[in-house]
Amino acid sequence: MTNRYRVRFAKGVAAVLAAGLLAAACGSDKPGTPDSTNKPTSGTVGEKPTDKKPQPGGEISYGLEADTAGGYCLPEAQLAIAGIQVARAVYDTLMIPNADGEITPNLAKSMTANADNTEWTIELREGIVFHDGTKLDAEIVRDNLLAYAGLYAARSPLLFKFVFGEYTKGVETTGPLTVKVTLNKAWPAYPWFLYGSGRIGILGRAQLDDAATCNKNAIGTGPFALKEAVPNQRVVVEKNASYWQKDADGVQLPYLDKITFVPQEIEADRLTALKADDLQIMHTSSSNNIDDLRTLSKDGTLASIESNKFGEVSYLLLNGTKPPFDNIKARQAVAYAQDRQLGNERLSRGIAALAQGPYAPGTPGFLEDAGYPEYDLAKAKSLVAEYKAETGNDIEFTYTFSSDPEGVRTAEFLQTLMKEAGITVNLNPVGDQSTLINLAIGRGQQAIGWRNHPGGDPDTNYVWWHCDAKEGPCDNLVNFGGWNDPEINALLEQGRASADQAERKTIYENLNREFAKKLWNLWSNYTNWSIASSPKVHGILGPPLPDGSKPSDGLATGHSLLGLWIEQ
Amino acid sequence: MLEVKDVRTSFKTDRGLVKAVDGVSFTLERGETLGVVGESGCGKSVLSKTIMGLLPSNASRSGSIKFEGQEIGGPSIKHMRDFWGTQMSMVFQDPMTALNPVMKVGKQITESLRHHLDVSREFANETALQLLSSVGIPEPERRLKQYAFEMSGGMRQRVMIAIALACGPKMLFADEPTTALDVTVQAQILDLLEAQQAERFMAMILVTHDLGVVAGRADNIMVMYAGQSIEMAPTRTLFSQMRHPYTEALLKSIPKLNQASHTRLDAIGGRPPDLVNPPVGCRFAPRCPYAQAKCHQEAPPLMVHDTPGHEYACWFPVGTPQGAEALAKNQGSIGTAVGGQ
Amino acid sequence: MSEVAPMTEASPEPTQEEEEATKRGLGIAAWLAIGWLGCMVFLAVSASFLPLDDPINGSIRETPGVSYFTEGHIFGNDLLGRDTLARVVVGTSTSLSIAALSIGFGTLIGGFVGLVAGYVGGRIGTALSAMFDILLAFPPLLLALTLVSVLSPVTETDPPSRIKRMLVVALAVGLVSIPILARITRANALSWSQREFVMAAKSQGAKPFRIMLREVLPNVVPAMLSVALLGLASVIIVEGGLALFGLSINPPDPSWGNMVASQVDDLGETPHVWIVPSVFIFLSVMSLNLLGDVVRDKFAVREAAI
Amino acid sequence: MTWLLRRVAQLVVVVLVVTFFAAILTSLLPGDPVKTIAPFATPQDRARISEELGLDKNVISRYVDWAGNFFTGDMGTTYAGAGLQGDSISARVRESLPTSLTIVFYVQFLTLLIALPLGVFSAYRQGSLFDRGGNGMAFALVALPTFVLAALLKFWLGLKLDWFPTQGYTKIGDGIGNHFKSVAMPVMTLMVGQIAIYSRLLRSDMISTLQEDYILMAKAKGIPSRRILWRHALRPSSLTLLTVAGLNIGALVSGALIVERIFKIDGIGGLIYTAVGQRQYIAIQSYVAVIAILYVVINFLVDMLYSVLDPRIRNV
Repeated sequence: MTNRYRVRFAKGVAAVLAAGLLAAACGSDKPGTPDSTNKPTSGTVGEKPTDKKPQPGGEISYGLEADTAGGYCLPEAQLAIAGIQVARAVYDTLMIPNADGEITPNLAKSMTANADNTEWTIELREGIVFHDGTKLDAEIVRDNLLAYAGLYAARSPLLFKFVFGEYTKGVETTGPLTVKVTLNKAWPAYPWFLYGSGRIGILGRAQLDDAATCNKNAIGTGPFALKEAVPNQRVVVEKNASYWQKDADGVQLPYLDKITFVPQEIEADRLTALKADDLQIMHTSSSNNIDDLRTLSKDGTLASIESNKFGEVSYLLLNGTKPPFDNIKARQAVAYAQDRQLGNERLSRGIAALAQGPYAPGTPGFLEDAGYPEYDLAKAKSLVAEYKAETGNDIEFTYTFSSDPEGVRTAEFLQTLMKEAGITVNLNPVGDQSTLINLAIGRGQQAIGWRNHPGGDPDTNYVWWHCDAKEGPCDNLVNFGGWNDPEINALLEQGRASADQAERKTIYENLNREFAKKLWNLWSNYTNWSIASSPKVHGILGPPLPDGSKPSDGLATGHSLLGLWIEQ
Repeated sequence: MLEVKDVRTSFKTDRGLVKAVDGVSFTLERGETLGVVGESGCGKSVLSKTIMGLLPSNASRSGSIKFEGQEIGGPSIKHMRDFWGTQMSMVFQDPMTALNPVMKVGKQITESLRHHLDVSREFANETALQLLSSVGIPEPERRLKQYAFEMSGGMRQRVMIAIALACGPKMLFADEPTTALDVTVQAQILDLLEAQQAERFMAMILVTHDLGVVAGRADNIMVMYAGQSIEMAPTRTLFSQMRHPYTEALLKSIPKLNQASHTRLDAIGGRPPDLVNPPVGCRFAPRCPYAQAKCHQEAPPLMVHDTPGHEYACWFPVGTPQGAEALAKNQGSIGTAVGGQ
Repeated sequence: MSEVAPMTEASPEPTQEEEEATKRGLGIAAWLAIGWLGCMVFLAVSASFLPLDDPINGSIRETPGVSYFTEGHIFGNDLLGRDTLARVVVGTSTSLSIAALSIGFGTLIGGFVGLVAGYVGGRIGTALSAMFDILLAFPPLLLALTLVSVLSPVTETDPPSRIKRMLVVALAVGLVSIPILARITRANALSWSQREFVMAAKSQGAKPFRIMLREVLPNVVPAMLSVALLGLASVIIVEGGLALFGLSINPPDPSWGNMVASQVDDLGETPHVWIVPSVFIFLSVMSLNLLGDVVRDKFAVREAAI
Repeated sequence: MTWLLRRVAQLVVVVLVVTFFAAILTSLLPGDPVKTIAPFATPQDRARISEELGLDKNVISRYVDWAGNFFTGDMGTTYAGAGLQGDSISARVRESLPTSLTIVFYVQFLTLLIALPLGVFSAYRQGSLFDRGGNGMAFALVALPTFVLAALLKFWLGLKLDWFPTQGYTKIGDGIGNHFKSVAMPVMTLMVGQIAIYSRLLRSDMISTLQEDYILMAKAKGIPSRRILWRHALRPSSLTLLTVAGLNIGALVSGALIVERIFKIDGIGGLIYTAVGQRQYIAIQSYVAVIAILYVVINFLVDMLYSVLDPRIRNV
């Protein structure tokens, strides 16, 4: 589809029931899975170390899963993973996560808080220039941060206003390279938000102040500069020769001269293009592709790395404000009727990792077992009966999903499974993502296939679930389920306010368990991401971060393009 | 010059073999005109196409056709192609359909000149001009650049004659050349053909369903019925002593000039026989007012009778005592004799 | 070189025998086509009575995705364990219904308007044919796309029923076919309206409507039929195309297009699931085209009328 | 001159009616376009966007605004979000239309190149093995769904044999070799069915032409078969083909969506599809107008060609 109008937070793909750690343990030997060693993964696998020295120069074509409509004016842009990957070429963020799940300074030299985490001082690196030659200084960073908070006149951010607006009291410069952010409340995880899944890039002045063409006139400090963007066709970026980072040997980064990003929505076709060397690198989260890639990378035809670390979770997003899902019995019935293992075998070639909660491996709060209901048809049936006794109605709901083949299969599978438990599902396919998202925003749905919550710090999910209203339906526009759960609200607030990592871990584990009890969302699986490439391409995860730590090996928010190089 | 002996032409169709021409023989000398007469479907047009070698692929032909002593119409189309236009050519029935509607008439004349005689464009144009004026077309220069649809019917037929004459053929087939024309111009065209034939000393076969057309113009007339020649005689003889009942019927039914073309000959009851399974005996017998039992059993041979050059195939010829007797007998009891098919 | 009619002379009318002969000789291919389409219509009509597996709710617990000629699944089953045969048979009824409805609709409207435009002629005729031209200038894809979206909007709680959705798709596609059918009918009606027998009927004072229906229409029918057959063929293909964009009938109901579309993301995964309906599409389209051709040949329909 | 004026008037009328129809149709599209454009906008933002897009006005005045801009040469921009300027519509058309037209041109040109001799020869040898085989093949090819063919080509020629790139379009200016390689598979996919249709159309018209007396007449003049076929028979037989080819251009330009999508080509069909999905009203109008203009112009050219091919039409 050419009209994927993606929002930045979710690819609303309905990979809801596709999952299964246990499935693979039971051995999946269905046709199409040639190799029974293709087990589901947890964490990151497949990066092959190379002893070759990086060769600067050359260009590659990078296959993306979607086009980004609306361009790259980051405060307002609607970026999914494909857009984020491009944004990471053009912009740098102030902070960046490392492989240990810590947030480290990037454009910032350091970021420090006062004792109660309400004042943050950001010290910037010296000598960094934007693509247009202007300097990165405290003033432009201040204006960027104000813009993201919705406090800068030239920009009108939409979603980020929810994230920052309420907390940001003021941003001021305290030196040529020093910015001080004052918050209304304590916010220990604030540095994570200055990474924002790679979306909080720092824009140059000319772009930031440009009211009309901010989306086209991309100016960042990133390793590549935007040369050309043709909707649905390609985004071409070229090496920023005066980039501020060098590798360990003192060679100027990035290595590549040019990257052409090519959106190819059809998963199988993207892999075909890679095999034909029409692309040299691509990302994918399709189980079929990943399964094929495991085989292909084993025999050396292609290289691939794969990860669900810090990943997103796919789930069934229920509307908790209206029947049947305002009743916990209905939510439980559906949860128990979901044979997730079977779904994994049938729809994901048995390679997906079943989710227990919203937090993917690597994220604090992640639990191997959060108490999420296991498949139990008898229990599901009795819950259906209880619901009927209580309300006089059978459980019936409409499931809305995007009408791509994968979405359709998942929906049909859900329908069949629910029928076994006596639950009626009406299928409502929608042609494009925007309709899906609009439904969710208006809370018009009963159930939607959804994918969200890429990891890093668990506090980043506050915006999706927290309600300010003490009772009644949630007043938070982007809590699409509309539920207002005091326990969850309280845990979110505690988690945000706490600076003690051990304490936070406990809080978020509790939150995880709370979700498994309340079943506001019915978790499916952690999203596997794979970066597949020609064997000639190396350096996918990138060089060490500026502070010397290893770069993050999560792929859900893209990867660094700094270290990418191709044998010539 | 043209010697046709026992020519048979048949077409393979879904229904079986259609014997369109079934054993026709005649000779024709240079400067002579042979009129071939018969009603629609009798095989007269096929005969001329057979001689020309213009049969479709589902047709087969036997017998001998000699042109200037040489056997023609062999298997090679290339061989015939050299004959067409230069040795023999044809004037078709309907000048509207036989002229290419999207090609200028000049081009249609010069094309065969250039192909056969390998002359220069200028010379071909010059010749075309002369041809057009010789067939009586005024303002030939303007006409050369016109299309067929821009001309009147008579004019078109003149153009076609010019095309046929372009390469100086020794023999001309005129296949119902006036049927599609207004009555007023029919005579003009026939006169033109006659004049050209005389001037160029060509042999001409004039095919028509109208005995009146050939009356004053042909040297000999051949009457065809159901693929066979049933009576042939010098024109004068035929009109004065016709012997075949069919010829008689034809003459009686000469279309009045105000009749539309292709009107069935009302005077002859019934339909022409099916050429896939022609009746045994005389083919005209089922429609013949003279027919007797013998006619339905035994086919009369085509033989010279009475005067030299007059041959006909009939057991009870018109104008003979046998004929008169047979007719009288039939008029008494029509039903019994007409048993056929 | 050119084939001349079997009769030797340019006889003014074919004899009765000849006409019968022309009608008789359909040829093996045409009979095969009629046979295939007959089977399809039979399947479509009797889909709900045939002893087939459940086409919607498969046996997800049994081995899914098995290939052809497996016990109990002659055409295999899909990833959800649904029997391909059952789905393709029910899909036949859906796809053929959509095709028949849309072309029926197109023929009815296009045929009527074309007939009027061709028979009445004059200003009305010109105005009407200008209208077809304008409709033809409208991108058909956009028309179908928008119509399906407009007539079958996404509502949260009440997805359209199978029948409604089928009607919507048929209407959208049918609308696209109107100008084409109208043009052909008009051109044929125009030429028949100038024949002697119509003039004769006119001169005898018959009412225009009556002449149109009794004199002109019967002669235009072969042309319409021929085009309608070709139209059916193209609707079957168009339905497949719409399905690729999620615009055919809603899942889980099968149609040929839906079945193909369901595997289009990975053709190698369970190839029988898309190959079987593709073969059905292929053979049906071929048969319809062939018959359309036969009708055209038999009735000597003027193709230049398009 | 009046004739030309009439043509231009006709063009204007067709474009106006078609785009007005498009305006009404798109205004019926369900869903709030503002929500589609800016899902998280506040009510004030919404009101502003609505005003900028003219959504607060009725269809007619919105249409009048658009038409005024369009006919003064301003196609406007797509809508990118709150206050942001989207892509220039005319730039998108400039990018996509030549691509579509180039491909359609190749398809039509090559199709005719193959279909003409095929049609002529199978009519000439009507009933022969060649004719019957070709006819059967034609039926098979027409019935082959595009996506199946595209997928097969992509797999064999793109991946296995690696002759052509599996996706993307290279402009002719960016390397002729790469250009032809990039269009090879899309063009082949679109051609296959067309060849069958065209050659069969030509064949049947040619067969009836070959039964004409003037063909026999040309033969009787001793003109060689080849010349008869190409010079005498082809021209009067090609009118139907021409009509269909003309109509087809319009359909191909906007309708090659599946092929565009599979081979990742930025054509006008994809533009329209995207614009409908994103509720880009102004863009839809302009694209429809462009296609309508194209359609009218092509049909005008076809009419001109008619009179070149058939002198009888010239005088009517």
